[in-house]
Amino acid sequence: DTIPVGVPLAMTGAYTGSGDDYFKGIKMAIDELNAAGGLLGKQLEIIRYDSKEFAPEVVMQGADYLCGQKKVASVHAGWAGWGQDVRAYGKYEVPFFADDGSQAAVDVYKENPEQYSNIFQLTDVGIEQAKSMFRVLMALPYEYPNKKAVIINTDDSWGVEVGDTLEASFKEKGWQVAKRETVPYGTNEWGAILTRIRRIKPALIHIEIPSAQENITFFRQFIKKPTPSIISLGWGITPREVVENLGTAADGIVGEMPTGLPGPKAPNAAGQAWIDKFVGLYKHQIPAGSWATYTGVMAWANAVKNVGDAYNFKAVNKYLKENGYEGHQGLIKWDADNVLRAQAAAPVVHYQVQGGELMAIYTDPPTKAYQDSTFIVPRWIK
Amino acid sequence: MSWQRMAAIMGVVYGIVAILPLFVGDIRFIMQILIICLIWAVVASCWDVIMGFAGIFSFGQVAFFVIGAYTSGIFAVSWQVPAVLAILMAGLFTAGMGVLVGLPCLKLAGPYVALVTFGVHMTLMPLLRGDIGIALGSGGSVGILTIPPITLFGYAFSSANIIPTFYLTLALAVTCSVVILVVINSYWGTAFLALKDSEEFAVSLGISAFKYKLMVFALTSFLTGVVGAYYGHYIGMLSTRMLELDLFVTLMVMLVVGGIGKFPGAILGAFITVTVNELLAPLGSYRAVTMGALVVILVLLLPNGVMGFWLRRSKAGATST
Amino acid sequence: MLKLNHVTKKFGELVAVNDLSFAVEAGQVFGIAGPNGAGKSTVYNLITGFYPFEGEIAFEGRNIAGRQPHEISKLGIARTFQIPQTFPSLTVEQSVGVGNRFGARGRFDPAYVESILAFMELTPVRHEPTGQLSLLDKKRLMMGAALATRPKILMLDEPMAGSNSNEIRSLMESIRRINAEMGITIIIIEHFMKVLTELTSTLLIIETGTKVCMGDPETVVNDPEVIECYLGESYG
Amino acid sequence: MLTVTDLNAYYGQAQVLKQVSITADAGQVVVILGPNGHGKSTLLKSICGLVERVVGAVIYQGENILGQPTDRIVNQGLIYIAENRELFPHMTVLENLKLGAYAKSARAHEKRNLEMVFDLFPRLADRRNQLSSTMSGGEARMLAVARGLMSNAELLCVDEPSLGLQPSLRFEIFSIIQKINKQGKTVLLVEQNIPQITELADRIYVIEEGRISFEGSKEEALSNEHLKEIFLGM
Amino acid sequence: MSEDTLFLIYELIDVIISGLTNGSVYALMAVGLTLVYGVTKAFNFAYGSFFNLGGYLAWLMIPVVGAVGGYVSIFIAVIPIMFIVGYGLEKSLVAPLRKRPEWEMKVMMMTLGLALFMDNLYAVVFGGRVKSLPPILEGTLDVGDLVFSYQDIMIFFLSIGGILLFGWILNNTRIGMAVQAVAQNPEGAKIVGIPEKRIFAATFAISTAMVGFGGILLSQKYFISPMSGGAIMVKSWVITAFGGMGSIRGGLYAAFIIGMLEAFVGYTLGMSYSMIALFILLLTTLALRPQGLMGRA
Ligand SMILES: Nc1ncnc2c1ncn2[C@@H]1O[C@H](COP(=O)(O)OP(=O)(O)OP(=O)(O)O)[C@@H](O)[C@H]1O
Ligand SMILES: Nc1ncnc2c1ncn2[C@@H]1O[C@H](COP(=O)(O)OP(=O)(O)OP(=O)(O)O)[C@@H](O)[C@H]1O
Ligand SMILES: [Mg+2]
Ligand SMILES: [Mg+2]
Repeated sequence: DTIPVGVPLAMTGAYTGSGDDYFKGIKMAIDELNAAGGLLGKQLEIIRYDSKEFAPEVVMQGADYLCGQKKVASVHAGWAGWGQDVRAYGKYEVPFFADDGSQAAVDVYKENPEQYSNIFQLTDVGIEQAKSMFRVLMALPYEYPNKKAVIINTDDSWGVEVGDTLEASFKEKGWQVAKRETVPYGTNEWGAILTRIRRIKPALIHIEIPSAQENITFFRQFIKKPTPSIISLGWGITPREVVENLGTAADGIVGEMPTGLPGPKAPNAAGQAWIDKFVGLYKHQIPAGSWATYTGVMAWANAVKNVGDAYNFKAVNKYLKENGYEGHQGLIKWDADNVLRAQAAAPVVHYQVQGGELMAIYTDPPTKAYQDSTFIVPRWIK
Repeated sequence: MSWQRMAAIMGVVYGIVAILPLFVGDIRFIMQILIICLIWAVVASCWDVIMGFAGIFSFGQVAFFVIGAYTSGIFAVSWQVPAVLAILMAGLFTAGMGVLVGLPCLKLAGPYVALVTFGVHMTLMPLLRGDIGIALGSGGSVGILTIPPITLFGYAFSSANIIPTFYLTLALAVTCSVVILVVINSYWGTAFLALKDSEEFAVSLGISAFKYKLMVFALTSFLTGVVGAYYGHYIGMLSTRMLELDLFVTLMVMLVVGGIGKFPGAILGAFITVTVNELLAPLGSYRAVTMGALVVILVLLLPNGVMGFWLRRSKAGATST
Repeated sequence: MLKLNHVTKKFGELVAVNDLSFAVEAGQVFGIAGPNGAGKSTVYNLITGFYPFEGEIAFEGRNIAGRQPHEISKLGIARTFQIPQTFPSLTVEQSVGVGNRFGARGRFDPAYVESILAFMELTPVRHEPTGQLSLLDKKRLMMGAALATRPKILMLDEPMAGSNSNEIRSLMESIRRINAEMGITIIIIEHFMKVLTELTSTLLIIETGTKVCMGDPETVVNDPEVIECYLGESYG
Repeated sequence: MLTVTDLNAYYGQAQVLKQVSITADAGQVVVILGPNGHGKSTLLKSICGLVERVVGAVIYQGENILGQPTDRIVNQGLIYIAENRELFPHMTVLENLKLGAYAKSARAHEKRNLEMVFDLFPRLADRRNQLSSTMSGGEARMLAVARGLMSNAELLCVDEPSLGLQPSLRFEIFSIIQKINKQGKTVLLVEQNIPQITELADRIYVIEEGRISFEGSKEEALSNEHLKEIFLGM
Repeated sequence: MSEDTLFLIYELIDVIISGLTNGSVYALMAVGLTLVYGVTKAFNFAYGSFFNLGGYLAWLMIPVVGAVGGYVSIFIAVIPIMFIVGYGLEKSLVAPLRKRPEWEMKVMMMTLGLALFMDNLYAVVFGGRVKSLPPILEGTLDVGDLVFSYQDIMIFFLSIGGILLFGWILNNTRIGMAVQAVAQNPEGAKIVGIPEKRIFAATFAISTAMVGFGGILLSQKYFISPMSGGAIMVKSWVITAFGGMGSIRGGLYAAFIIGMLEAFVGYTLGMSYSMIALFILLLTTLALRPQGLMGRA
């Protein structure tokens, strides 16, 4: 007799990599819970569903399979459909945790908060993450030689959302966005854009492509004849590939991870223990999403414990919304839109690659330099 | 294959599907799969008609499906056109697009037809995601998330009342299949086959290559467009993710399984492929690996799909008795 | 009935048909012969609209230049091909049906198709797919399908090639009957002089796309120029 | 040189040749006659390894070559000149001819043979750079025959070489075969439209409905009225 | 000359360089496909997956043979492996299909399954994340403000050289002619004594070996990810068909034309318009030349 927990993630196709990262966090949490005797005395059982490439009917089927058919007590996803998932899982009452990070998803929620009260977003939307990035970029202990920026983003909702926000923020601050480029996935030859960049000599280049390969090829080609620009890869820094493939060559690049646990040196002992355990299990530092999904599972388990019934969905959802969860970094709370906005206990963590590894240099909000780490001016800026 | 035979096979397949709700009606997940299956069955059949039957190497099927879906979605969302009307308009618009795509293909050899039609597929994604798409109401990269369900006489067919919706889908699929059945067994079908076999000979006997080739494009894209539009209203949301290779490959696998150019085969192929795919789901990341291996084995063992296998079996049976 | 006026066709450098003019009268059996590569088949392709060309081709007084092959078929011009063409996906009966359905003015007439099948001796193979018929049957099939369009004029391109004397005799008989009983004008390209002299009322010889001579067959085959360029000294 | 015994050939379920036996001695011309569609081409193709299902024996120079792949057979000096030509459509006349000399034994003689076939068919020399798919019916036939001659083979299986050729060339074919035969080559010939061909024939076979219905010398054939009327009438 | 015009000239040269880089990458990608698909008409859906196979094999070898100095041994090892894989594949999976009617279609379907199988197997075995190979050559050649990366220069010459050599072989050697003959008319090829089965398998094998070569070169520039096969296949296919089926040189031109187009469109209108521009170019080219750029009519 177990409690089934649904996990719809990409297991095949183009999103397999991120699916794996999300799963690592979920698996770790469930294993911990089970090892500690389970939930309400019952073991948890993971039921996976392959969300492939998030075509509408696949997202829908995932919901019907997990909630309708398998009667899961909760659903833990990562990228889940950027709004499509809200519609699909909103038909049920099962608590649903996603990492869409997308305003589109929140907009769907707002249509009918009552109906969608089971939808919990684990990270802030792109707009807010972009603002956080901007705050940190402006706060870096570094004198920008000019006020010119270049923004490159993908043509999907996330990329466009972040790009638009950043562009507005820069303009507001009196910067000039000298080039804004929206590129399709799979762009790996950057010659034409780099030509422009070399002419502009921007003080800052921000890339927002949630897929590692494009980020890596960009940097490799950029570095052949670099301009004195801060390179910010946004979310693109957090899949493990950038540091795995570039190693110390990537030193100097900055980027962010929403709802992160700053590392490799955690802010407190509990956090450090978690990081050590994660690294022990998976032999690498935390990738994007693992911590967020871990937290999601734990928050749900806590709510269930307090409600006393995993299947009293209304109560679980209500508890989550009202009480949040006391996690490793403190109390986290979902806002009116059921979004876990960036907050002190679930901050956006900003990294710089140093020594071939991601080192937290800032957390936000509040925007503050992280512990005793320092920002290092990249080597290509003389 | 005689048309009676085709009709009989179709009848049996749809008949079985029609009574399934008696057994699984309360399992929404399975009903949902059945509905999607019916939709793919029509799309795959259309693809089979143009590629297998008429021998026109069109790779634009998914593109037409998406065009139909978006057209209807945009009509319904941006201009509040009632769903049924929007679907019809989407069908007509897609048929028009089909003819437009067909025109440059008329004088091209197979590989180039494939190139042009797949070009449409590849161009559609940046078009829908870009400024042009947004201006038209495609919702850009977000997609359209609020497509109203089909409403007939005040009754809304959506996944909330899945059984009536299932029967509506079944009715649509049967209608489309009957249209295909009638067309390929009419003199149109003969014209398609004759043009495929020897265009020279066919035109010398009075068949207009221009007319009939465009007709194939118009017919298949009309039906595909209608079904695509229906899909949009049923699911309630659309995104350009349908244009990833996933759906394209899945549909092609359905054709392989059913047997190319063996008409009701595509319908069987759709049901078998989806069923097998679901049955393999417990394999997780090995599902697609297994599916791929199965396709390779299937092509080698049953080069004409299950339909071909069946026909050969029944033929052998007939001659031996 | 059919009139070519200064018709020229070039393939790049090569002039395949060179300023050719001739006329075919209704009811005739009109023969065309000439060396290999003289442009005979090309003339057929021009008449039936497969290639654009310079000059004028009139059928029943109307210029048909520029029309599509299927339109020309509807006007009542039918043809066969030198290299046998078939529809492997269709049976013999269906293939003949195609001619009647699409080429003939008026409704589809199964009885007529039936009579053509019988006439062309295709009834025994009517349900066979056409891809693997023997050469002779393929030729009969092409003729049958052409006849099924109810043509006014039937153009045959080497219908006898590859047949033995017996078979040739029977084909000749069929052609005679098509002409006499069905009242269809016939143009025939052949390399068998005996066939041409026995069947045709007028014989046209072309070489490198140009008319060499035209007239009644007996005279034409004894023309020294024709013997020189086409028949060969040993002919006789 | 060649002995075929009890050959049975099938296309799918259909048996096309039934217990066919023929022999051709070195230096002979053997002519095969028969109605359309009764298996003449199938016999030649079976000998050259071009038919999938064949049972029986084909002894060529003492070795059973049945079941060997065609390229091996060709390299042993046997060539098939196809009734339906089998040219390479997107290649020029010259390229087609050069490929005719693909077999090892033919390579050394490629130049000489090329001159020879251009000499025999001047039209091919004129059109050496034309794509073979645009050749007229008769021109393509010349090319097919010429390509076969490029092979320098010892035993030629020639399938209706005169098909579609103008009358003067039909006689030409006769003399080509005569010439080749004089060089000591063996010819297995299916041909019913060259009246003089019987003069060349050392043996004549008639295939009807897949079986040998007549076998004999040209004198015997000419004295058979039925045969004369049907097959040798032209 | 004002500084602005000078800059513009630099930029133009830069864009041209980037177009050439694109082009040589595409040429390298497509060359194997122009052989199997362009020449033999057997469409290989798994083409891109073989590309990645080359990359993964090299990736597996790197730790064994060591990085930079090891590339020679990698090429020496991987290319024959790929050749054997191609040969075996043809013999076991393609050859049985070639006996059947409409075999081209069936080969296409079979390779579709193969692609599905291979891509997902990579994902399972190697994980979803991208893998990289150390660059063969590092450093740049700086000419004033212009930068040429040695890596790109190498790819440029290797791809052009390879393709020209390859086209030459195909059109001027016995073997090359035999390959074309088999493709145009297998029955005719048999008749003249070409071992058509062996030639076919060899064609497939050579194509696969070349894919292995290209796969390594490109992986060390762009990385390997399990699912990228589809995109590579599509791109190569576009280039092959656009260049004209069966024309190796056409493929080369097509690669560079498309590469240039993307660079210029990317530079002027933005990267997201390159697909649309490519489609328009395709349509206009095919309207004027229905047989592709260099295809024979
Ligand atoms: N598409 C083409 N391109 C180039 N040349 C061509 C084309 N079609 C035909 N020709 C040439 O035009 C000439 C006339 O060809 P045509 O087929 O009309 O000859 P024909 O008189 O029918 O000869 P045959 O008796 O051999 O059938 C030939 O020399 C042929 O090579
Ligand atoms: N590839 C094939 N598949 C099936 N049947 C075939 C095939 N080729 C030939 N046949 C059939 O086999 C029989 C013998 O054909 P074949 O070509 O040997 O006859 P033939 O005596 O050479 O006739 P022709 O005078 O027409 O050349 C014919 O009935 C034909 O329809
Ligand atoms: Mg001709
Ligand atoms: Mg024959």
